[in-house]
Amino acid sequence: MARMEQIVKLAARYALLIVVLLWTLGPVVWMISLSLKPPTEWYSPNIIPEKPILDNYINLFISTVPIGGTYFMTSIAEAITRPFINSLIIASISTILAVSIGFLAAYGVSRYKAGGTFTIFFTLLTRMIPGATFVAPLMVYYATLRFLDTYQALILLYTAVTLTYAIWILKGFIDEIPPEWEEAALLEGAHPWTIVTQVTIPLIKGGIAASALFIFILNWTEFLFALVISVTQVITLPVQISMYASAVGRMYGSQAALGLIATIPMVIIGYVIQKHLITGFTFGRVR
Amino acid sequence: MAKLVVKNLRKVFGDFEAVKDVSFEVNERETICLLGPSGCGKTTTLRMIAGLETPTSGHIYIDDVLVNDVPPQKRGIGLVFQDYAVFPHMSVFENLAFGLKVRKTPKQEITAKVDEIARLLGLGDLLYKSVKGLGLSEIQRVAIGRSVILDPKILLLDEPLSNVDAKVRERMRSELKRIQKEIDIATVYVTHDQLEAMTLGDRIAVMKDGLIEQMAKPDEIYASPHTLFVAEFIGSPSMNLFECELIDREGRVVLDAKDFTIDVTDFAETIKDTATSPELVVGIRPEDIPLNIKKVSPKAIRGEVQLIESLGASSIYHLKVGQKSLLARGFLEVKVGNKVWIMFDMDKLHLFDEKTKVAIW
Amino acid sequence: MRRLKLLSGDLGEAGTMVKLKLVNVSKRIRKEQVLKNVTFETGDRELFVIAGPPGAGKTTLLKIIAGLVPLDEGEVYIGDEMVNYKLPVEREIGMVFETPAVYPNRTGFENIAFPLRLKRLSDGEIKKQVHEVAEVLQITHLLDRKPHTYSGGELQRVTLARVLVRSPRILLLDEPLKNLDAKIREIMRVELKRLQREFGITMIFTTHDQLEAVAIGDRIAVMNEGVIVQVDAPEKVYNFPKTLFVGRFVGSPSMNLVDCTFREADSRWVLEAEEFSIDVTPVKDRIVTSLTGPELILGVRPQDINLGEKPTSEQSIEATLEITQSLGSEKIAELRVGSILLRALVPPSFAMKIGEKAYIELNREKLFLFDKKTENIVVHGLL
Amino acid sequence: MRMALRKIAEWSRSPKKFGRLLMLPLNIVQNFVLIIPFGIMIFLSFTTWHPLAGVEWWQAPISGISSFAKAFSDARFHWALIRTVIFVAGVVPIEFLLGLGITLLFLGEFRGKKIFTSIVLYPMMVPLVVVGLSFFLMFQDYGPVNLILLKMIFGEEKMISWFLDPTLAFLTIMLADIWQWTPLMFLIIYSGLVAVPARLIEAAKVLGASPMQILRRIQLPLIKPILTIALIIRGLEAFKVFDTVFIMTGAGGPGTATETISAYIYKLAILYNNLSYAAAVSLILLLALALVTRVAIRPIVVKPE
Repeated sequence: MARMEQIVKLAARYALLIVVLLWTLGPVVWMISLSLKPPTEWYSPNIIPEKPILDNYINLFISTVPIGGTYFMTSIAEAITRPFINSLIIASISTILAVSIGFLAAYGVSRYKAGGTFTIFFTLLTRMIPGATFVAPLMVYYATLRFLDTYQALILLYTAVTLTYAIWILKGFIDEIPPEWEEAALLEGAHPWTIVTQVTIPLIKGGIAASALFIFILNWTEFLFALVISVTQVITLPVQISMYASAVGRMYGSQAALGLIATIPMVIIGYVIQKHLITGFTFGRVR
Repeated sequence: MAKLVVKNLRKVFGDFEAVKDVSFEVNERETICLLGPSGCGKTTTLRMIAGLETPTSGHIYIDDVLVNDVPPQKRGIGLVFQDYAVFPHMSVFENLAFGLKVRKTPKQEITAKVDEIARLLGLGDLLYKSVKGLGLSEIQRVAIGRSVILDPKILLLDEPLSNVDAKVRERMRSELKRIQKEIDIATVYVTHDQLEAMTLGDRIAVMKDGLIEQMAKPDEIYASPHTLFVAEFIGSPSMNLFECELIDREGRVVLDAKDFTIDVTDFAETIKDTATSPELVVGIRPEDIPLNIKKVSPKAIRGEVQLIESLGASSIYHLKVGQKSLLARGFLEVKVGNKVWIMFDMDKLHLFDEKTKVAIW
Repeated sequence: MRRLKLLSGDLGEAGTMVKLKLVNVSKRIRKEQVLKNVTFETGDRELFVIAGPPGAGKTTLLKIIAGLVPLDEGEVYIGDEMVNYKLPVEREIGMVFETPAVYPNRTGFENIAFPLRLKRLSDGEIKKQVHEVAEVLQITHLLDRKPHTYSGGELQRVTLARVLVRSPRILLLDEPLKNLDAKIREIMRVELKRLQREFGITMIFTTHDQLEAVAIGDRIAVMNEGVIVQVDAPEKVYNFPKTLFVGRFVGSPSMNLVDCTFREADSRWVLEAEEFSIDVTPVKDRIVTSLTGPELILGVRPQDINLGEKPTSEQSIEATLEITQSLGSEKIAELRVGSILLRALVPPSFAMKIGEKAYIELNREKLFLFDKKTENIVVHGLL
Repeated sequence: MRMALRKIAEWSRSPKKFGRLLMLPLNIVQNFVLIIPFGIMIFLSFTTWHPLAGVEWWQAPISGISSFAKAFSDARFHWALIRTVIFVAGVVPIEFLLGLGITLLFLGEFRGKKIFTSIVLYPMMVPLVVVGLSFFLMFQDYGPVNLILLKMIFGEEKMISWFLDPTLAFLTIMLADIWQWTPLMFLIIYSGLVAVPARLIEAAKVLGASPMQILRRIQLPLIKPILTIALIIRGLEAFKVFDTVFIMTGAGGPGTATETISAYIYKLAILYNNLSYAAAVSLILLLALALVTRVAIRPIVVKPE
């Protein structure tokens, strides 16, 4: 009797799990399916392509080839290579900057109670408010500085915006180091800076890596600012995707292929730092 | 028949044998202390009795019923955790009432029972306070009350005083003893502090490496430890232990500890009968070493005071006898560096077989 | 000999006196007065214990001495020199924290070598000094291992080695034994005292455990709520507590305290407690001189209560035996006299049954009287 | 150079000064990248400047509060605001409940738990634009939702043009958000529950509580602070919604049916070049959110126990 009940329970659990699974993977499966289909199959409900092709992927790398063959030519700007490299450069440099500056500030806040309430409130605020509210003044400001459509524009902006995450995630890690470990070194004659490099950083290497990867994800996927600031020279991957999506005509295959390519690195990084994801998304307040 | 019977209990975690073979009984109204250093298997044993771990083999009977397959909540046990595990988001009342509430007991009955328990434990005035603001001693009472309110057949306590500092511990130990008298049910008490075990237990089971080394009344365990480990573990400061050799010398039988010898001719027969080899360990408690400034007997041995730990009423003297360090407890007007004379009284001496680690005298 | 060499090698001024003096040190942290006019002076090469319950301000006091926390008022002297404005490192103080300052990502060797590396000593010199100190502390076998493999006692030794390798003038230890098992604690406290003697160093040691304090301290400062209540040798603190707090804090089991009134009855002067009274006519004058009111507290150590099955004198007090606890070498008997609960220390041979009547004889020579209002001592001994 | 470094090293030995030094880079970046634009925002909002006006922006004449007055009577702005609030109010509770449901499914041990967990977390790691793109593809006229799902339910080839219907278009955007962020809720609730000390759960078990009772009476109340924070943060985050709107409905279509506040400000600034008005609207929004943040900040800054 009890056994029967257990089997029913187990079956129910797996049935529900499968529903969750379908819901989660549905959109991805369809993207994969589309990306492998020739245009003739784009309107078919089949998930497995009849004649799978890789053209959708290959076309992404050819700038002038009309996508979709017989279909209507669109205003697709260039091959994916440039945006990919742009994204890589911008995301990497701003990640390094944000983590370095953020670490120093986090250390200051954690150990020296530095940076008063305004700094803390302000960093929180930059995280809370919609980026859109900064679009208008930023346009004006960057235009004046002749920064529009440059690397430094996005790098500076991303650094400033993700600093908040860096500070709060890293502060969590620093707070876990007993202050006595640093005080001991202070008594032994170490300069505060020596303590930072010799004691603190080696102890939270893992935390620094995790926060860097998390911030890299944020930078890699940022869309709004990139859309506003990059015009032709520093188009990032998300902007490229939006161009495909809003292109006139139907290019489902290439759209899907592009989406998948942009996703893969994120998913890999995401699983690497899986246990730190909550810390990142909730501000280091929930672990 | 006994309230709780544990028979040949064994527990293996992976390739670690936490509990090897433990058997004991707890009688009605009796408190048993499981005593041992961390890692000896005492907590695992307790958790198996509670039903939180499944024994690898062996049997547990409560009121003569085999409970191996009975889930914890149906075993009729009350469990008090190391740091009490009171529910921090509830008031004292809610904590006490929790067990009754989840059993869907009628409201009036809950109130009546909680009131009774609260009165018994002196928690009456605190009923509607959050447990967060309470002192440790009150939290301890809440944790006990929460279990006792369900009328358990056996109360299990897992190192309840281990995280408390010395002065408070002394007070809470007394209080526990008082509560124990008040509620009067069979109890298994786990601790690593020999003093706690001595004061609270009706009987003590000293555990080491998953086995019970000795189980007896506190006085008995103190006066005649069965093994070397028990001798060393019980008592503070620890018993002095020296390796020595049983040899015949000029017609006398003596224990030769290199730096001094003890004449045991009169008891030689008994010792020789039980010892497996002449390699022995001689033990003597610090308070059983009489100290003298003068040589009062030809048998007296000379030592030098190296360190004095004053404990208020008495002191611990760290003596150097030849190459050996030795502790004596008593009261004597001496200073570090002074010479003193000590004696060994055969009645107070303990002898252990070095190989088997078992007491032979 | 070897140990002394290790010392004199580095500590150039080993010959000079190293005393620590605090004058009126006060400190507030967030509106709370953590330290109030702390004043004391240690002897040269003394093991000075600061004992007090958790929250008494011991850790803050040590950190102020070390220079890790700035003080609000007062002066800190090392030798004759005022060090208020000196950086921690310039004070040449070593400190062992409650949380051992041993880095989990470095081996024992690297941990001990850390302060030497800061001094930019040569590798050979570092190796020599680390091994020397490791030998003294018997931790040579731990040098190549990482801290997570150490037991509590081993961790403590490595921490000590790291501090001692710098040959500090003064060593501060903040509850170093708190997190150790009872048995290891006993061994370590003796070890610490031995090290202090052998290194000839001024050592300041904090603890919440009075037993630890009296066991190893040359002198003890008893501290409560940011105030040093009494500074004395262990026997003095035990035998002549200056306040109720010290009386209660020192000694195990704790002193029994009984509320009583001092008054005249039938031309005799008596201390009247709820269920009994004590004739104190002979010492009346001593009591009167230092009194603020008739309300007193009588303090009796459990060691100073003798029990008999029959009354031995008119002064015997009738009591009921409630509980006995065995400590091995002795027993604690809890006795009830009316609503008063008294604890007595009796020999292990004590065989009275629970519920029986017992007759208490107080050792008058060892009684204490405290003023209830000021909590100061009035009289030691009522003979 | 060496001398200068040494000087700085000496100077910074004092804790206060060293602390200030640590904050310096942060302050520079914040001032340069955020504070200055913030000042520009305030300035612009009091002008009526247009990029083609022929004067530089800093020479623009101050025109008082006309932009703010306009915002108070701008129905499109009000609707964008209301729409965004509806979006938040719809999406966050659903994500919470679904997250809780999935958590219940994952309590206890079962075969393949690790793999299932990893798969469930997948949507969080997908870039927002790609989420928009994939939902855009799913809800095409000949997309799988029409061709597979609805066919299964209605048994006929019912063709719904999702992005042409104002309500349905809005729903698809909400769905995308729910798809992406339910896993985060699950992760937070699940880790919260797992972090509840085992001894508390064991204690409740020994006292006779069933797993459901333990969840309801012990675990959930204990993680309440964590849940509060999660809800606040998710709410503020959902309020920003832009990427999916931009990709799926071209930043607000059909008409302005899916125009969120972010999309509206974006259009004002970039498409309509109405920078002064955009700045004014931004400022109003910013002040409102700063107020909310001040209130919401408390449980976040005070670390939960």
